[in-house]
Amino acid sequence: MAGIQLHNLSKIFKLKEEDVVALNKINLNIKDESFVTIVGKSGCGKTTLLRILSSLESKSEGEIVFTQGNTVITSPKIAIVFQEPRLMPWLTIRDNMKLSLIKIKNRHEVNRRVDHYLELLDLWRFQDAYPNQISGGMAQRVALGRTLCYEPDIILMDEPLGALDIYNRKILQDEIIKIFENCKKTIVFVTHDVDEALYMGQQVVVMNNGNLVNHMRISESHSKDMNSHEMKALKRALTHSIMDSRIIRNDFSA
Amino acid sequence: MAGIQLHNLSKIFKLKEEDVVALNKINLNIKDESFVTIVGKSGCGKTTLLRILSSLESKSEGEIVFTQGNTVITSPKIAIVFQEPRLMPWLTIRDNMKLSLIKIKNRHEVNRRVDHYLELLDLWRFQDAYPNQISGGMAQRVALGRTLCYEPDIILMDEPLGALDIYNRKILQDEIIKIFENCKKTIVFVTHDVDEALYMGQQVVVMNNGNLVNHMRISESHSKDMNSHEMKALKRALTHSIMDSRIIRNDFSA
Amino acid sequence: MKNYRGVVLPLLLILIWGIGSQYGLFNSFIVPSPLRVLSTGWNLIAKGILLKHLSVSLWRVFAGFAIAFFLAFPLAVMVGLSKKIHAYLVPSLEFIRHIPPIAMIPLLILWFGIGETSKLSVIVLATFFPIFMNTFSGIVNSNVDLEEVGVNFGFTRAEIFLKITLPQAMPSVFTGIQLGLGYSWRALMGAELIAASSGLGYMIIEAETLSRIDIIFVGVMVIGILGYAIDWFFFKIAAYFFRWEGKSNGRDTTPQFIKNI
Amino acid sequence: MKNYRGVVLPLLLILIWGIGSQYGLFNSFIVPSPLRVLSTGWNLIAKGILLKHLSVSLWRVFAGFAIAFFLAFPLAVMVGLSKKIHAYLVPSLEFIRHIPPIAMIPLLILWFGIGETSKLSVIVLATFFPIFMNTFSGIVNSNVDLEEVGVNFGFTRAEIFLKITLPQAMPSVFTGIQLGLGYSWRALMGAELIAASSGLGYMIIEAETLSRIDIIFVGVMVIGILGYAIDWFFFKIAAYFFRWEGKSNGRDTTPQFIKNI
Amino acid sequence: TNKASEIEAKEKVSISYVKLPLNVPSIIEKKEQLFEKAFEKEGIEVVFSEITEGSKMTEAMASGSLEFSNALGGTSAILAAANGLDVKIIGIYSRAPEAFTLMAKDSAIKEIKDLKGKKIVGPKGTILHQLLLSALAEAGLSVDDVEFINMSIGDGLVALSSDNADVALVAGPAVTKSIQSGNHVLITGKGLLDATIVIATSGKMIEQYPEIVKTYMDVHNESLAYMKNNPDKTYELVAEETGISVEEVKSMYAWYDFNPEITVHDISELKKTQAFLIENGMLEKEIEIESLIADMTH
Ligand SMILES: Nc1ncnc2c1ncn2[C@@H]1O[C@H](COP(=O)(O)OP(=O)(O)OP(=O)(O)O)[C@@H](O)[C@H]1O
Ligand SMILES: Nc1ncnc2c1ncn2[C@@H]1O[C@H](COP(=O)(O)OP(=O)(O)OP(=O)(O)O)[C@@H](O)[C@H]1O
Ligand SMILES: [Mg+2]
Ligand SMILES: [Mg+2]
Repeated sequence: MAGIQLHNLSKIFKLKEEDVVALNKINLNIKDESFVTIVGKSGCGKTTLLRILSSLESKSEGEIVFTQGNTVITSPKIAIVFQEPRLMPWLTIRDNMKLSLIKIKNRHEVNRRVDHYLELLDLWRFQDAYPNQISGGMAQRVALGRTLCYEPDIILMDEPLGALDIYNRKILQDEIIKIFENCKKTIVFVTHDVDEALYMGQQVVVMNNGNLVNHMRISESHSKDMNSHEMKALKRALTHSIMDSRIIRNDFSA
Repeated sequence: MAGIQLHNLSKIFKLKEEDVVALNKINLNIKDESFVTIVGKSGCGKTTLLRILSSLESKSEGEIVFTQGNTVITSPKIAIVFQEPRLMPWLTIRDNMKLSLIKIKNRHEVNRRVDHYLELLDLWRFQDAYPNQISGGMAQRVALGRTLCYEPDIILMDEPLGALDIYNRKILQDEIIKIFENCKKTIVFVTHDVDEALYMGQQVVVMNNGNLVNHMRISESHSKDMNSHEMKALKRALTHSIMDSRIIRNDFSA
Repeated sequence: MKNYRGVVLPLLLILIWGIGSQYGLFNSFIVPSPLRVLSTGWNLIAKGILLKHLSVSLWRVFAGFAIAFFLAFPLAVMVGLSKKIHAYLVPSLEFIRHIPPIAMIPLLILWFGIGETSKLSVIVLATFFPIFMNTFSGIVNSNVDLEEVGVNFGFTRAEIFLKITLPQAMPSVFTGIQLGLGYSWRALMGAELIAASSGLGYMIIEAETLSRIDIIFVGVMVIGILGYAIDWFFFKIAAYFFRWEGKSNGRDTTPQFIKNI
Repeated sequence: MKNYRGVVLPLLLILIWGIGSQYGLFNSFIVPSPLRVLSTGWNLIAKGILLKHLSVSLWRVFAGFAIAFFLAFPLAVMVGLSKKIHAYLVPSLEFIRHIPPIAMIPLLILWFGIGETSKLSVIVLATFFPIFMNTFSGIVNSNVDLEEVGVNFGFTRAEIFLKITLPQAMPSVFTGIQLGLGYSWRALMGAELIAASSGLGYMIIEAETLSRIDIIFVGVMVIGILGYAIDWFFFKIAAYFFRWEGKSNGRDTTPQFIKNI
Repeated sequence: TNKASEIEAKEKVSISYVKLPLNVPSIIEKKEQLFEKAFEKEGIEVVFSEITEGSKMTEAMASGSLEFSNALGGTSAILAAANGLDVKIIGIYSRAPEAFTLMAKDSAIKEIKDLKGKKIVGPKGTILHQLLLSALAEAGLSVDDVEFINMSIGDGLVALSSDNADVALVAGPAVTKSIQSGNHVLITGKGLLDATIVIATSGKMIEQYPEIVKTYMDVHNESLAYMKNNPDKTYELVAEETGISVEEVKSMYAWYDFNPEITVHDISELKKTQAFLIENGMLEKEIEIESLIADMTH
């Protein structure tokens, strides 16, 4: 329910005396109700981009504009699924999920949402466990559930399924797509899995070294046949684009 | 340089009043100088198994025997790459890598190893950075480097490449294989990536719900053609085995 | 079951004390025999003197501690969350932190008279800083990564503090409370130097001028045991409210500060 | 640059004090005017009296603090690392923790005579517990996940402690040291109640019997300022040795306890 | 044990040093190093310990870290002896009834009778306390007619000045300070009690080291002679040591009788003190005052 426009967005970190350019004058237009996946080598600036979008990090330069339809809005309901689980060790899994619903006073509504996601994420049995009693993949699911419970308009996901096996991954991929389609969200999804990037995204953005180097439009619809020739060709191109990224383009705002 | 035999190994956690069976009477024989990969759904007991092997967790039942050639040894040089990076936030990347070399008094040797892995893991530029100044994938590489520096005889790896992009992942897969081949290590490698499991392992073990459900012998050699029909068949079988795991077998000690 | 361990050392000391007294190894003017102390104690109890002093002091300790806590804790929160308030207040607090409360007695009498207020203020001065500094330290050392989760979900500053920062600061806060409670008891002597006519501190001070070291022993024992007992109860109650469940991984998730009492 | 903030409050108080004295709002017997205090202070400096008292007290504070630290720190480490030692020792320590050191003076005189030892022991008693409890709390609340890394690489218990546990406990240890230093100063009065003939505490006690409240003011100011200054220096030095570099992410990795001084 | 330790030579004697309220002999002894000079010949080191509280002096004696209590309050000596300390009075240090006073701020309080229902502050169980009770008794009042609150002299004066108390028990140099700040003296100890301060040591010292005790008393006498012969120098030294002005020293000096001899009157004063302690529940069992006396002044 909200679009994002980036104009010349830059982020420079200081490391001792040196500058680390995490984002280099990025231009990107993420349309309302679109699903964008971001891929790129480790350290290329993906997390930094998401952190700036969710105001956890300040930008060094450039501009971010959120839009709703044709009007500019200042603070969309935006939330991130962090790269690390970041669960509160003193809260049970259930209470960790509830945490994002602090503003909702209606007890029934809170329980409805939490129950729904506990079920969906196959965490029902562990709802009373504490974070150090669950496995890495389970923790990642809790973190995902926590943000989905919150029902933001823009969801930023930083490798949300990275620690999951193919079985769970498949289920949750489809679940996220379902949420996207039914609830009209804008989703920015970071992943290292090329198949996942193609399967999930309507568009795939490739980053390298703080720059946007490629932008592929896949398909508006999510009923893709990953074994089609077309998808295989896209996969080869995307893989190539990640591995070797000489062509530097930063402007995909069109 | 050491083999591992598991006899009826069990681990039961208590969760409130309930028992959680993380490992259920597991029998497995990991031969000296072999490369075993473990796959399985999230929460099936992979991490628990590695933690028990490295004595970080007590077992509830059963026996673990380490062997060297034909003799039983009590404490092989064994180390784990944790599922989380677990870096010391007060140490630089370099000092974090050095941490595992505390016993080595020879300064040159320490620096040689650390330099080697900093280079290899593409962390050279960030050696003086602190853990909260690097990206998730970089942190994972530091954690990997720290254990490789230590040069244990048995290396247990818990999704060591899970947060890496395909480019870095490929490089490090081959590097780990090189280390395995040149240094005669025994490696137990947990991953969620089916291709990786087949590419890396001489054998692949599938776990489900605390049980060993499948055991595939791939090939002694690591020069595999992932596009061969054979490998594709193996991949289908493995995927099937992970997704649907009705046939329960726990004895792969032969 | 393993509680016997805690009494080994005290019993040993009492044994040495008893034997030493029996064989006249100690000067009985300064170290009265355990029996003498016991009979003095019994006497003070029987006459109701001990109970009177004790109840007065107990009240002072609680009131003083409570005031100190309700000053120190919110102040530490403010100072911990706002650099500005920190800059204005902390230098002055640092100054006060080093001043012996006993040296302040003339001023305290001037400001608060010779009634309860000035006595309580001595206790407050002694109790304030452990609570303040530990709370402060707990707050500023909390994990920023977890606080970001709160920011992410649109928490207000108060919500972040209550739901994320404070739970992390609790071990530190509890250490502060424990230290503070201890110093409340310790400050009794100083407090009851000001115009007291009852209280354990007064009893000890009077006993000293009267060279009744047996009474001092009784007073010291009572303070030690009572202080210990209150500390223990306090943490039982705290443990009840703060119990984190689940123990395994060889790792017990009950907060360590509760586990170790 | 922003340091002016710290002096706003003290200057305000001095202003009120000055104006109040000027217009006779305070009883001048109890609150001498700032000028009077200044001239008394100058006099004490000129005659070398202040310096004498100060150097004696400074020595006592440092010696007492050092002894307390070298007792409390290792003990806290032992108790923090071994449940057994914890079980044996802590109940006795808890008992002692609540006892006013001033009540112990007769016993201290018996054990240590009336020389420096008994004075230092009063300071040690006052200083021990903040260091002990904060170090203990820092150790038991350290992150087990990180300690497992040490176990993983075959560290000895000592190595795990030194390389992994202690660095995490440092913020807590520093809070303990800060509190301890403060209580060392505060204990001066109690310490110099025992047969002292010099020292700031003695100076204040003597001034009280002579009803020289101006001298008490001077003493209090000197203790406050000196205490503050030493605390400050100590933490500058600590910050130098413990600086973690790199600031960004809006997150500064210098330990908070150092950043906030 | 007696035999063995008799052979053991003393290497060090520790003497308490109390300069206030106005302990001129002690000040002279210290300033002129009279003890050091005398004991040097016997190869004994002299250590001064500044202990002002009587109870701490007796504790220090019990612990063996103090040999001579120079200027010990009569009350402290009796209390310590009654509680089992081996203490002997070897001379009188001073009598100064006029140095002990009751002071008031409100000029409406003129005599003891006006104290009825008033708030009185001062140190309990001391000569001052005794003075208050004697004064009350003489005026036909009892303790219950006033509100007595225990606090030190210094704090008491602060309480008086800040109108938190009506009357304060004051002694020593604080008296002049108090007068300067507008308070007035209601009554002094004159005619009520002597305020006897004694010189004490342990029975063991007298028994095992009679020469040391003798040397000690010789020095004390020497100091008294010095005071008599050099009055101006004496005032000057005292003023210098205490920070009190020479004029004040002179006027206060007149209050003191430093004759060391233990007279019959002194003994009856000590008995009066003991009676006071017992009457007010501060002492349980009576001792024979004469058994405390070991007059070494001759
Ligand atoms: N300390 C604990 N207390 C209770 N249960 C635990 C504890 N540690 C692990 N478990 C349970 O044991 C099971 C196995 O966990 P483990 O971490 O081994 O899974 P895993 O195979 O590594 O999963 P993942 O792929 O998600 O990392 C899980 O159900 C988990 O909840
Ligand atoms: N606080 C910081 N201080 C200094 N440099 C930083 C900081 N945070 C990030 N960086 C640097 O910015 C660059 C981009 O980091 P970022 O976390 O955005 O990478 P990423 O694309 O998310 O990588 P990964 O896939 O490994 O998670 C990296 O080189 C990193 O070292
Ligand atoms: Mg990242
Ligand atoms: Mg795992």
